[in-house]
Amino acid sequence: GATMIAASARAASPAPTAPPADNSWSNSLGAPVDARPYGQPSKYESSVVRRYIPWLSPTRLADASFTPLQDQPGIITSNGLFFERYHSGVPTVDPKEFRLMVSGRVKKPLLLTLDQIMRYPSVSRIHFIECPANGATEWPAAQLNSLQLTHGMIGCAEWTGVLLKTILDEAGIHPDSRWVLPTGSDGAHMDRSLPMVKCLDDCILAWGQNGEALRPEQGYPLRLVVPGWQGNVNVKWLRQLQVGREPWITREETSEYSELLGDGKSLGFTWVMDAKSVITFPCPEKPLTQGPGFYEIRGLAWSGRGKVKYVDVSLDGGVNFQRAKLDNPILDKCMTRFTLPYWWDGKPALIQSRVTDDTGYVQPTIVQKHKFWGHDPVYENNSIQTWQILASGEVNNVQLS
Amino acid sequence: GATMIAASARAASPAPTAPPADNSWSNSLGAPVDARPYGQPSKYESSVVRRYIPWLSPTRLADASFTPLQDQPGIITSNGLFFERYHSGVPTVDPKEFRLMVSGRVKKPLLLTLDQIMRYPSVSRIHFIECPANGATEWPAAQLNSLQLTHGMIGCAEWTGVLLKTILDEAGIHPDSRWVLPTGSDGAHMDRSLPMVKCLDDCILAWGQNGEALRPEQGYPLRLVVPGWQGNVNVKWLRQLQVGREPWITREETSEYSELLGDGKSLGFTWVMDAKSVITFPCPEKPLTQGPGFYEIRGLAWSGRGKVKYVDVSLDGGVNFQRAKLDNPILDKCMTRFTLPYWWDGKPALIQSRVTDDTGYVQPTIVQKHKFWGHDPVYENNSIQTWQILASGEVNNVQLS
Amino acid sequence: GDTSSAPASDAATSSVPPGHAGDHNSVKYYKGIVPAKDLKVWREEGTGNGKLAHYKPATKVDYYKIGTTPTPAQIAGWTIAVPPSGENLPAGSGTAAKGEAIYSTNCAMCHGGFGEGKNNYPQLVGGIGSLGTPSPEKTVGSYWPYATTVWDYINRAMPFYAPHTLKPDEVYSLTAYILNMNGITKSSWVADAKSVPLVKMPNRNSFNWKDPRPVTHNSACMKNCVSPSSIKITSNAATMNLTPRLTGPVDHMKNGK
Amino acid sequence: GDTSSAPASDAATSSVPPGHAGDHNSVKYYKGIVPAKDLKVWREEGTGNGKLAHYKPATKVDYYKIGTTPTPAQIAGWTIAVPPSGENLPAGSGTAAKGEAIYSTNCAMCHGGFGEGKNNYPQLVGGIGSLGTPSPEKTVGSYWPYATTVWDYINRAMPFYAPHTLKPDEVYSLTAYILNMNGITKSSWVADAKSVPLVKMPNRNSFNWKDPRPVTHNSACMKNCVSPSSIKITSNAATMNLTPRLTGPVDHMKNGK
Ligand code: HEC
Ligand code: HEC
Ligand SMILES: [Ca+2]
Ligand SMILES: [Ca+2]
Ligand SMILES: [Ca+2]
Ligand SMILES: [Ca+2]
Ligand SMILES: [Ca+2]
Ligand SMILES: [Ca+2]
Ligand SMILES: [Co+2]
Ligand SMILES: [Co+2]
Repeated sequence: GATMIAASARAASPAPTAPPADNSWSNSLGAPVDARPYGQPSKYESSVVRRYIPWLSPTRLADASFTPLQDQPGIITSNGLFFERYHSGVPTVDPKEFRLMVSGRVKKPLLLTLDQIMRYPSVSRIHFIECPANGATEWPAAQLNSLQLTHGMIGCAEWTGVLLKTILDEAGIHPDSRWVLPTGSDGAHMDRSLPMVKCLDDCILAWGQNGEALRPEQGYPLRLVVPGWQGNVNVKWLRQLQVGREPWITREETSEYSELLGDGKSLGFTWVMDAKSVITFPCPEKPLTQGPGFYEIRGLAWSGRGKVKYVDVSLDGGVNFQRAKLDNPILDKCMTRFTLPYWWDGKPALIQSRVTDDTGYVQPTIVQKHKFWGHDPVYENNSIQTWQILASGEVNNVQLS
Repeated sequence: GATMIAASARAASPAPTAPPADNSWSNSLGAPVDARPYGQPSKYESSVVRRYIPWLSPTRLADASFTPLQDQPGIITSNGLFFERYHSGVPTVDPKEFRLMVSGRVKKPLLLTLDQIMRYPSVSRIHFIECPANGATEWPAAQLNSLQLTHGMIGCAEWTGVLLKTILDEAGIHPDSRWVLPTGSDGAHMDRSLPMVKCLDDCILAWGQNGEALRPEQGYPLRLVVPGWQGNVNVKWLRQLQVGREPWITREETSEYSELLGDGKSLGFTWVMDAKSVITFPCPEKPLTQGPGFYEIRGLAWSGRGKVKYVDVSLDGGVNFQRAKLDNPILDKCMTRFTLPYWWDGKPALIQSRVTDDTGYVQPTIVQKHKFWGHDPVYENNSIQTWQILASGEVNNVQLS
Repeated sequence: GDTSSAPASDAATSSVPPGHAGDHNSVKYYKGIVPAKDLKVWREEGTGNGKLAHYKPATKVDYYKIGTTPTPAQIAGWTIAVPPSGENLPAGSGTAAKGEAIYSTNCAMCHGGFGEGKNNYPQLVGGIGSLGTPSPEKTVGSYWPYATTVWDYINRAMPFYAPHTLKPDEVYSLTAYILNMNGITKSSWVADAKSVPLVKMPNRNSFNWKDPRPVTHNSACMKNCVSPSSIKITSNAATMNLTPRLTGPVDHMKNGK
Repeated sequence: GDTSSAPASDAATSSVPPGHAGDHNSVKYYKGIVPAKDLKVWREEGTGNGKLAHYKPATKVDYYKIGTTPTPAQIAGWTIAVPPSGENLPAGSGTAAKGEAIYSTNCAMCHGGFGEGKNNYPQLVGGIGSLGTPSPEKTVGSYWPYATTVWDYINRAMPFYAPHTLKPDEVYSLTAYILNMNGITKSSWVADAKSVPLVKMPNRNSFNWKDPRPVTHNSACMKNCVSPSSIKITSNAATMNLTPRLTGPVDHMKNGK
C-alpha cells in the first residue's frame, strides 16, 4: 500500500536525485556561539563590498567609496557597506581624548566629553545621507555601467544622538547668532557653515548608527546629521561647533560643493538634496538571468525635503508610467522602498523610476536638468535613471534624448 | 587690542592647556577608502560583542549568545551583534546548493533555488525577534547582574523577503491545509508547526537583513520571520515548507519551548511574545558614573501582539510612574525606543519600566507572573525589570516583593 | 497504567494503519492516539477557529510560474517529519537489545550509560511522576507526549555530531531502548511504523495546546500603586556570583562559576 | 581690473581693521569685502528670512549643567576658521618670495612647480576667465571668491600629509605665493591679517548664495508623456570602458584605464 511505496522510496534511494535531500552541512555541526562575538557576513557574500572609481581622485585618502545598492534589500544600509567620503582619510579617534567645544556667539561656551554628550536628552531617527556628488560622473553622459558607482554615494541609517538644538539652547544663542560652523578633528578639519534655522530644526549630534557606535568612516565617535542635506555638511569626527553672525565661506563651500553653471556663475549653499529614485533591480549588476517571465522591479526613493509620495515606473523609456507600491515605513528624509510586478517578455526595454515628494516636486530627466545646470556642475544630479534591458537580460546604463 | 590678545594667545600657546586643540589624528592622514571594503567598528568598541552564559548549556553548539542592548542606541540591532540561538551550530550554507521545497497538502509542490525565490513580489519590514527563553535565568530570582544576559536574546532588524502567503498561494492550499512545518537544513533539522492563519498573515521568507544578505547566524540564505512570535519558530537555513492538516508535535514544541507549570501541566503552542520593556540606561553595564545631576533614562519596549502604546517609568520601585517619551517610528511587532529625563539626586533608587501595548495588555511584575506560571517555566518571562541604583551610581539587577 | 505501552487494539480503530504514508496526515488516524480535546484545539488553532473559511488567495496556483516541481523521490527524501499519527515512518524495525549496542557506541558518551545525562548533556531517562513536584525532571520518559517525537528527533538530530545519518532500523532500535530504559515499553517490544505511534507516553494528557493568555493581569496605575513600605528586595544578582565578566574579551568562565 | 589686489582704501571704510579677533564676525567689517547682495543673502539664510525671530529655547542656558567651560586659551586654540572679514587671522606676515621656498619643499610634489597640478592632484593656478567657456578651469585663482579661504584652507588642511602644522608666517607666505602665481597680487605684496581680507578675488561676484530651486520642472505624467519615436539613446555606459570590475575583490584598475 501507500506505506510501502513511500517507505521503500526512502529506503531504496537515501540520496534522491539532484539536489540531494541533505546538504553536507545538514549532517554535521556548524560554528559555536563563541566563534564570532562580533558577526560577519557569509563568505559567499564577499563580492558585496564598497567599491570606488580608481580614476576619479588623486589619492584614496581624499576619495569616495560607494554603497552596493544592488545588494541592499531594504531601506537600511549595512554599517559595513555605508559609502565613505572624506578628505584626509579616516582618523582613528580615541573616545577618551575626544572633546566637543561649543564656542563663538554663545552665552555659555561648553567643553564636553563624549560621556557628557551622551547624558543629554536624545533622539533616534532613520535618515539617508547622500553625497551631492552622487551621480557626478553621469552629468555629461552615461559613463559607468553600474548602479553601485552611479548611485551608491548614499546610505540610510538609524542615527541616535542629541538634537543640535538641545546643545545650542544649552549654550544659549544671541538673536544675531545666525550661523553655526561644525568642524571635524580629521586632518582636513572639515567645516561647513550652517544656517541657524536648520540647526534648530532637526539636526542631530549622533553617536549611534544602526544598533552600535557610529562607524569610524561615519565619524566615530560623533558626527553631525543634517537630515536631507548634502552629505558633506554632516560633519564627522566633530571637534567644535562655532556660532557666528555670518557664514565662513570655507573651501568646502566654494572650491568644492558649489555648482558652476554654464554661464560662468556659480551656486553656493545648495544644501538640500532634491528628490531622487533609482531602480535597484534589475540593474547592470543584477541582470535578468532567468529568461522571460515574472520578476519584481525594486528600487529606492528619497527626498531631502520630506517624504516620498509616489514612485512611478516606466517600462518604455518614459512614454507611460505605472504607480509603484511603497513599503512602510515612509519616513521624513529617509529612503523609501518601492516595487512593481514585471512580466518580462524577453524583449529589449528601457526602464525608469520617477519619484514625487510631498512638496509636489517631481524628479526630472537629465535633459531637463541640463537646461538650468549646464552639462557638468558636478553636484545635484538627481535625474531619472534609465536602464536598458537587452534581450539577453543584461542591463546597461543609458541616457535618452 | 583684541586682535593682539587672541593672536598672541594662539602664537604663545600653540598647544593650549589640556585637552589640546589638536589631537594626533588631526595632524596626520587616516585610512584610505580602499582599506576596508567591508567596514568594521572602531577598535575602541571591542568590548561591544555578543556574550554567553558559560554554565547554561552543555555545548556552545546548542547554546545562545546575547545582544549587548546596553550598547544598542536605537531600535535597529547591528547585524554583528544580533543574538544567536541554534541547536547544532551555524551551518555554512552554499547559496548555489540551497533549495527550498514546498510540499505536503498543496496543489502544486515547488522546488525553488534562491535566485528563483528572490523573483517573487517582496516586502521589507522592521520586526523584533525574541527568544522565549530571554530572561529564563531570572524566573526564580535575580541571578545575572547584566542587561545583556537578562534581556539580550532579542534583536530587531529590517527583514526583506517574500511573504510566506505568496508562496502558499502559489503552491495552492486545500481548505484542510491547516498547518505548515518549516524545516531548517542545519544539523538539528529544526522544525516547528505553524498554524496556517499566521502563515497567511504576516510571515516573511527573508533573505535580507539590515541592508545586506541575511547573516549566517540568522539563517543565511533564507529564514522564516514570524513577526511577534517566539524566536525558534522563525526557522533558519530553510530547506522545506511542508503543509499538513495537523501539527507535527516536534521535539522543539514539546521537550523545548513548552511551559511546565507548577501543577505538572504544560502549555504548548504559546507562540506570541507578550509585551515587554527594559531600561537600557542606566543598567548594570552602564552605571551612573558622573555623580548626581541630569541623565536620560533610555529603554526599549516591544509587543508580539502589535504596537507599543505607552511606556511608564517608575523611579521608586513601582509606587509612582511617569509616562516616557516614545521615539518614532512606532511599528507593529517592532522595538520602540523610550526616554525619560532623570535628575538623579545621588540617592539609591529602584527604577522600572512598564509597557502597555495597543491591545491594552500591561507588562506584569515577576510576582504577578509567578502566580500563574509557577517559579520556573523557563520561557515567557516578560516581567518588569527592576534596576537598583546605589549611591555610588552602580546598578544592580534586583527583584522586589 | 500510564507507563505501559498502549494496547494493540488502539491501532485497529482506523482502517489505514498508523505508519501509513502519503501527502497528508489526517484526523482519523489519530483516534486512540491523540486526546480528543487536543485534536480539537489543533484543528481550531490552524485556521484561527475558522477564520480562514473565506480565505481567497491573491493569485491562482502557479501564477508566477517560477521554479520546478519536485519529483516524488525528492519529496520522499526531504519529508522526514513524523507526526503523532506515525505518518511517514519508514519501513524497518528495532528492539531495545539492538538499541543498547548502538546507544553505547554513539550516545552514551553524552547522555550517560543509563540515559542519566553527563556534563550537563540532557538526561533521557527518569523523572516520571516528578512533574507536579517542586523538583520536576523533564526527560523523554517523563515529559514527551508522543513516542513518534522520539523517533523523529533521534532520526533528524542525533547523534549530535552526525545528525540524520542513522538508518531507520537504528532509529527504531534506539527508540525502543530509550523507551525501555524509561520503563514505558517492555524489552520484548518491537518498534516499527505500526507500533511506535501506539505507545502511550506517560505525559500524553498533560499538555494544554490552547494558549490561555492573557493570564497575568497588571494595570497601568500611575500614582501610589503599591505601599512604599511593602517594597522589599527579594533577590539581588550582585550577590549571586553567576555573572561572567562583561567587558574585554568574551568570558568563558574557565576559572570560576 | 579684477586680477589686481584691492585698493588699500577698502580697508579704511571700517573703524576696526580686518584681522580683528573676538567672539564674533560682524557685518560692518564686511564693507568693501563682501558684495552687499551676498551679505544680505547670508543674513537672511541664517534665520530662514527671520523665521527665528520668535524662537524660544526649550530650556534656559546651562539648564543641564553638564560639561565644563573652555578657557579663553582653549577657545583661541580650537577656533581656527577665518571668514571673509579676516576675523581670527593671527599675527604674522609673509611674502611670495618666502612662500616659494616653502612651496617647493612642501607642496610642489603634488601641486606641481607652478601650481599646475600633477598626477590628478589639484591645479592651484590658472583658469582665470575660463569659467563661462565650454572648458572651465576651477582653481584657487579662477574660482575662489575670498583670499581668506586660501589662508584658512592651507592652514587647516595642508600640506596634505601633515595638516594644520604650518606656522602663521608660513601660511601667509604660501598665500602670497599662490595668489602671486595666479597674478592676483604683486610679488611685493605682504600678506598679513589686514591685507588678506582685502584681496579682491577675480570670481568674488559670481556666486549666488541663495538657492534658486526648484529650477527644473517635471510633471508626474502617466500616459503618452513623450512620443515613442523621439526616444533615442544618446549615451551608453557599456561602450565607455570606464567601469571597474564589479565582482570579486575591489578592482584598483591597475591594468586598465
Ligand atoms: C556529542 C554529544 C551527544 C551525542 C553523542 C548524542 N547526543 Fe543526544 N543530545 C545532545 C545534545 C547537546 C542535546 C540537546 C540539543 C539541543 O539543545 O537542542 C541532545 C538531545 C537529545 C535528545 C532530546 C533530549 C531532550 O530532553 O530534549 C535525545 C532524545 C537524544 N539526544 C538522543 C540521542 C541519541 C539516541 C544519541 C545517539 C544516537 C545521541 N543523543 C547522541 C548531545 C549528544
Ligand atoms: C601629498 C600631496 C599634497 C601635498 C604635499 C600638498 N597638497 Fe594641497 N592638496 C592635495 C590634495 C589631495 C588636495 C585635495 C583635497 C580634497 O580633495 O579635499 C589638495 C588641495 C589643496 C588646495 C585646494 C585646491 C582646490 O582647488 O580646492 C590648496 C590651496 C592646496 N592644496 C595647497 C597646498 C599647499 C600650500 C601645500 C603645501 C604647504 C600643499 N597643498 C601640499 C594634496 C597635496
Ligand atoms: Ca575639486
Ligand atoms: Ca549643492
Ligand atoms: Ca531542554
Ligand atoms: Ca511559549
Ligand atoms: Ca519520507
Ligand atoms: Ca584662534
Ligand atoms: Co537531513
Ligand atoms: Co588642527
